[in-house]
Amino acid sequence: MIERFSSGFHPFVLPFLAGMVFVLGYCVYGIVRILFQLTGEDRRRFFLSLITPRTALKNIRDIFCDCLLHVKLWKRNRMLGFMHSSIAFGWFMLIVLGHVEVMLFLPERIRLFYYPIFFNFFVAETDSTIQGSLLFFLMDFFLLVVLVGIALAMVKRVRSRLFGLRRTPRPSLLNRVGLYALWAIFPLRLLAESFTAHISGGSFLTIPANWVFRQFLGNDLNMLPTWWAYSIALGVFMFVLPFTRYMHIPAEMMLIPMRNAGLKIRGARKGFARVQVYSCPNCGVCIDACPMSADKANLKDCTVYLTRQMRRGNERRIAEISDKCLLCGKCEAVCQVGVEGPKLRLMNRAERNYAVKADYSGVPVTALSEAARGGKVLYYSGCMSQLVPSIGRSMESVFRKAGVDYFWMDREGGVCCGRPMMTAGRLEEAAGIVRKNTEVILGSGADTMVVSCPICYKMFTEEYSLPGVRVVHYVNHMEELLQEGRLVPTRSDLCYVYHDPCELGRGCGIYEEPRRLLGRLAGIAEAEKNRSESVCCGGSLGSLTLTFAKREKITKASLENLYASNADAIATACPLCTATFARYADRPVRDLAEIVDRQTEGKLKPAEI
Amino acid sequence: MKENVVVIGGGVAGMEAARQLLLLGYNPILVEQQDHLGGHVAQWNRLFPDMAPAGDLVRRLWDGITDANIFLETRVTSVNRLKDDYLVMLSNGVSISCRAILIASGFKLFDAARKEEYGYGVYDHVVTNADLESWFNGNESDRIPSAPRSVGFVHCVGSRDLKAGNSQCSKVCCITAVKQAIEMKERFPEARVYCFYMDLRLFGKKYEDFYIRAQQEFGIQFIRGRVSEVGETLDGRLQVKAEDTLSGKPLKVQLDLLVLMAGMSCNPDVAELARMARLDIDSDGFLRSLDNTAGIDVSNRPGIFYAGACTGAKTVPETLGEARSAALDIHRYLQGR
Amino acid sequence: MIYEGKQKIWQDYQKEIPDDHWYYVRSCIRQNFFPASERKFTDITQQILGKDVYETPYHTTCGGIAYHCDAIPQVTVMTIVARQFALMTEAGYENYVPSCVTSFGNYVEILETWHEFPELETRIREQLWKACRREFNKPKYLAHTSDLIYHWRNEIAEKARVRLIDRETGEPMRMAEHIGCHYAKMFPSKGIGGAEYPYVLAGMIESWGGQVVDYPERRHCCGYGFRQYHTKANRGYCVSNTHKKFESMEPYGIQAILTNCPGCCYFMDRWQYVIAEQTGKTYGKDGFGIPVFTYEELAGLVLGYDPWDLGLQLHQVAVEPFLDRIGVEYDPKAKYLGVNKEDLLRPELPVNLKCF
Amino acid sequence: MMDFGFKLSKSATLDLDRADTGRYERLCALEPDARICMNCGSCSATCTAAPFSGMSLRKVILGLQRGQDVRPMLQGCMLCGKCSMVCPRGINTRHLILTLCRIYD
Repeated sequence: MIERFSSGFHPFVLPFLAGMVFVLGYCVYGIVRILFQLTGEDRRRFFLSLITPRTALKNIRDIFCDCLLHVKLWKRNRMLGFMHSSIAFGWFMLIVLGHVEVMLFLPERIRLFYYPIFFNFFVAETDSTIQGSLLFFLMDFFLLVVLVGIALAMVKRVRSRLFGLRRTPRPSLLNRVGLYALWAIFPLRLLAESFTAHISGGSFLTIPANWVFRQFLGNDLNMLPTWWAYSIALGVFMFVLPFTRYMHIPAEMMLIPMRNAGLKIRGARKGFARVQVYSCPNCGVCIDACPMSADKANLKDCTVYLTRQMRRGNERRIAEISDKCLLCGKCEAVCQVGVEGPKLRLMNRAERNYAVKADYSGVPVTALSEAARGGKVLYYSGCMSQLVPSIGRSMESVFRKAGVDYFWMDREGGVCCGRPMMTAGRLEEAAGIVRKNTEVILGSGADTMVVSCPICYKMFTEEYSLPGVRVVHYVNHMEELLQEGRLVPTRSDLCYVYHDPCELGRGCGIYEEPRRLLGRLAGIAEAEKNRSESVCCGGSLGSLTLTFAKREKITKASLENLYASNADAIATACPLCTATFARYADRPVRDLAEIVDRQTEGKLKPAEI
Repeated sequence: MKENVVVIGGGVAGMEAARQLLLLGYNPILVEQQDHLGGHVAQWNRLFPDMAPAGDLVRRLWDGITDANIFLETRVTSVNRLKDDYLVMLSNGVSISCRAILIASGFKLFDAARKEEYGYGVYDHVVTNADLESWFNGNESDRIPSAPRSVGFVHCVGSRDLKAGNSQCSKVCCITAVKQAIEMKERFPEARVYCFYMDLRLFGKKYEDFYIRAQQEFGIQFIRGRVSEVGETLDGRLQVKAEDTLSGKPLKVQLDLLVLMAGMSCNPDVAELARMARLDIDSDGFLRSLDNTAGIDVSNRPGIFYAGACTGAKTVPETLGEARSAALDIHRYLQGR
Repeated sequence: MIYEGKQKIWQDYQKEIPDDHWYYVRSCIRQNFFPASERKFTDITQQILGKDVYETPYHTTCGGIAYHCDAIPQVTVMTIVARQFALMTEAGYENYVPSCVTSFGNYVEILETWHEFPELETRIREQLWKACRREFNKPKYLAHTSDLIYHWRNEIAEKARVRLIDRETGEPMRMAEHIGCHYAKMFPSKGIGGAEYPYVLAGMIESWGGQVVDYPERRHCCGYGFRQYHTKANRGYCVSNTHKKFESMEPYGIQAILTNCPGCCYFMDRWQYVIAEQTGKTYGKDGFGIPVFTYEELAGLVLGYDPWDLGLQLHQVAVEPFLDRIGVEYDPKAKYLGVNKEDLLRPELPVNLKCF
Repeated sequence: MMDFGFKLSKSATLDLDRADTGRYERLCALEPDARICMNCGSCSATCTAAPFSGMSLRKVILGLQRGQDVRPMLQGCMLCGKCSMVCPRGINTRHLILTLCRIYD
């Protein structure tokens, strides 16, 4: 093992070095800034989680699985997973092995952090030992792995469908520079190491390549320029990295521990939100997932564009994207990194100042709670159910058949649950509504509250504190009634396809209960995309700016997803979905309450009801 | 020898019917008391909802009846029934024997001066829909200010008004008001344009689109309330009072021009014609059809048919449709079927 | 404004007014508000014009004021009116002329009602017979006293000693006319000139040399409104209506207002004082109000009667500036002298509204 | 000033010439659909907040056209979105309300 340069330095490393210093400086600065933006409590919690063995181990595992192996991507699409993990893991191994080489052969050079990268330039004849040749073999092997990944990446640029992506975001100019630099790095490394292989040694890639090149080019003149080019490609990549999607590489390593520490987004532009924005790899999975993509006009309004615009600080577009979103949560469900697109939008909405503040002092809390006294079970149908009267009517029938002592608290209209106000970003106003409803409910003396609207249900379970009152989703309640034998099912010949409402499925994690319930009463089929990948009906109150007319395509696309099941009818568990689908559906749309009412009989005889 | 059919009235109904009768092989004799054909439509500028020039329609109808006998400035002086025939005497001395008569005597534009509270003929800047169309046609009018800042349209002037002797809806005024409001706004983009209506009766094809355009593109404001009175201010503007029934409050506004949407009232000459031919007059003064559903063009007398606004307010397409069906009914009648 | 347009309408609303032999009935409230006006009507018609205008002390209210205050039902009013007609019949007259516009409207309304519902007339005849054994004929002609003055306006003009012309400038006086609501708003065909552009008072002004000024709120109610005024809580509403009229009138430089209704004349006169004392605003020149005259008063002035003889000292708004302009001579010191030169004492003067 | 026991009452008449419609125009610039309201009242009839606050989007839009202060009504809105479901003209009523809440200053 001979060191070719006693100084251990050659000017070609400078571009790399500069890039490295720049990117490290940038990241350190970024981390410090973000840590300062966290609230004191969050910061404490974060540091604590770093030294708590359980979370620390989880951090390491998650970073290894998500950032290097891209396990989630493998699950989504094998090609996509292979491409990403081959580049990430291969590159990681090249760096690790580079360091191993240096430590093994020239431990005194380990402090020069360009040494592991350009090891083959600085040494000669290192493959003469078994250790050396094994390392050279591994280096060539992982380089090959990366090169395969890069080749796939090139294919993906032109044929993204092979990777399960219908649409990909258009990269910006800087992103292109970064991309081409990244593409260039590894072929250049292969060239550089190949040109040097007769001096430094090499393995199954570099030695034959060196031999081939020598036949053609005949001299060593090409050696130095390729090392320069390699270094420059690395330098360029690192210089542009903070301004490109490749920032997700360092950002995600910050995101994972923060998420594991249990941090929540508290402001649209600061702290954890910022980490999420930078963690977005611009892969574009969310474009296909977004239900709004059914209309070409909305293609640039999904999360990948939100993070892009938030990085650019384009306020007009940020507002536009934030307000248009249906908040269905699908982008978050499919996101490989875990960017909370809906939450980011919500917080952007919350930043706005409304000159007219709400005033709910006119809500006659006492009168409402007095009126609600009497029933042990309160039934809250929600505003939207009043536009789908079959739900309330069916619920009443079910209650009566099962002999439930109930009171329908908002039969004549009540106080909204506050969720629509919250999704508009008016958190204070929403809290005001929550206070009013809380007073009414607690004042009623009921011990159970059955909620049939998933929008309300999510709100009641997440934002309300109702001591002594059990908030039950009507699906669970009806299932209980069936289990207790208070309702006797009769099966229908109809086959229903169950549509997971966003707020119930992705919102509350309730996927199986409705299917179980429906399965006892009728045939059940699955939509093409279901459960966490269910397609929003388009009626969501989450969107502030989508007009009635602009929702049509979204609804129709969502219906197509349901029609794929060839079911006779559509079942869902949300008044908004029911009303929205009913507008365009070519087959019956029924709420679960209606189906339960149709397909059950009470144990009580009609006279006792 | 082709069989005679006397068509009384040379408006669009009479013209279209004559055209159809010619095509069916008859000899229509068109009798018009004015010196031109086309009636009210000939005075109009553009027709809703396609904004097609009214003149084009009249010219097209003209082209179809060049072979017909047309008597202008001629009145019917008597109609006598002789066995199966009618003997129709005209003011120019011509007498015609025919088995079928088509009455297409149309309507009379309500005399807006009779709604005294609106001050038509009293205040300088109160005009009617017909005046405005005439001005659109390029006729000068000193009643229409050169640069009005605000323009108002009053719907239902002499329509749906028992006291004005016209209890029926005139059908076309709402859409005409919307049309003219748009046209005024096109000419005077800076002007505020108000439409005072009782009900907006935009029943026809494309009418609602027109209404939405008026609101959306032209910002025309529709105020639900009938104008109760109009006064003139010191500077010659009009102070208009109405109730904003949707706010439940009285409302006033000063306008530079007020356009009264005079409705369709029955043609007074029709009474004489009805007497001569022993035709029934309806409670609204228009000619009474045999039935108002399936026989709107059929009279109580054999061989006498109706077309257009002589039986009530009609739109142009309705009138043309009736003229065609009346021609066909005459044809069937004359064929003995 | 197109004057010919108005003339056309005036031609449509003319009514036949017999030249002589009228049975005259007085108003309830005018006798208190402007007692000289009714007296001067008989003076002018009987003495100056030499007409047969007969009145009897046995006539009563027509019931209209109580009717419009929702105090008595219409059937009662009809019986009262039937008695009035009986008195006329007994006196041998068939032309009936009330001095009150509300009475006039009341009579018109009742005659029209009887015309539409003859059984009601029969019933009233029976009731009248039961009550006081009287029978009546319906008047052949019904007119308001202002109709008669209008009818004789040119004769008055011929005998005029003063014309409604500014003595200094030679310009016609700018005058507004205000017609009582009950004159023609209910039955436009019963009023001279109709309801929208009544000519009855405008004709007088024109004949006597003045200029009629139209203004946007000309048709608006004077603000009396019967039941509105009689409930004190609603008086703010009454005065607000008057205020609206004067605000609308303000830019037109109106020098006097001519009215034909007892309430209008009174309220348009008195409310000017209330408005002035509440808001500090006056509508005439130099802190004065705009004088409001009855047609008898104006006719009297034109014919050369002494203003104090016409009862003009009973007006709240000072009439002197108007008298000065048209050149009526008067003794300022005699303003508050009653019968036999008895000193009635000068009333307390308002703060904001300039008076003498 | 003298007290007569009664006062001039404020005119209830809407004077369109004096009405300040600037806010309405601003709303229309931001929400052009505000113009196509045809005062059908569906929104008010279905309004969750109406019984508690007198909220009526129909009256809000009309009130703005007449230059009235509509804030008291707006303050009651709970943004539940029922109005947007029932509007026959497809007006995005929720966003309209949010915009209105922002342009008041």
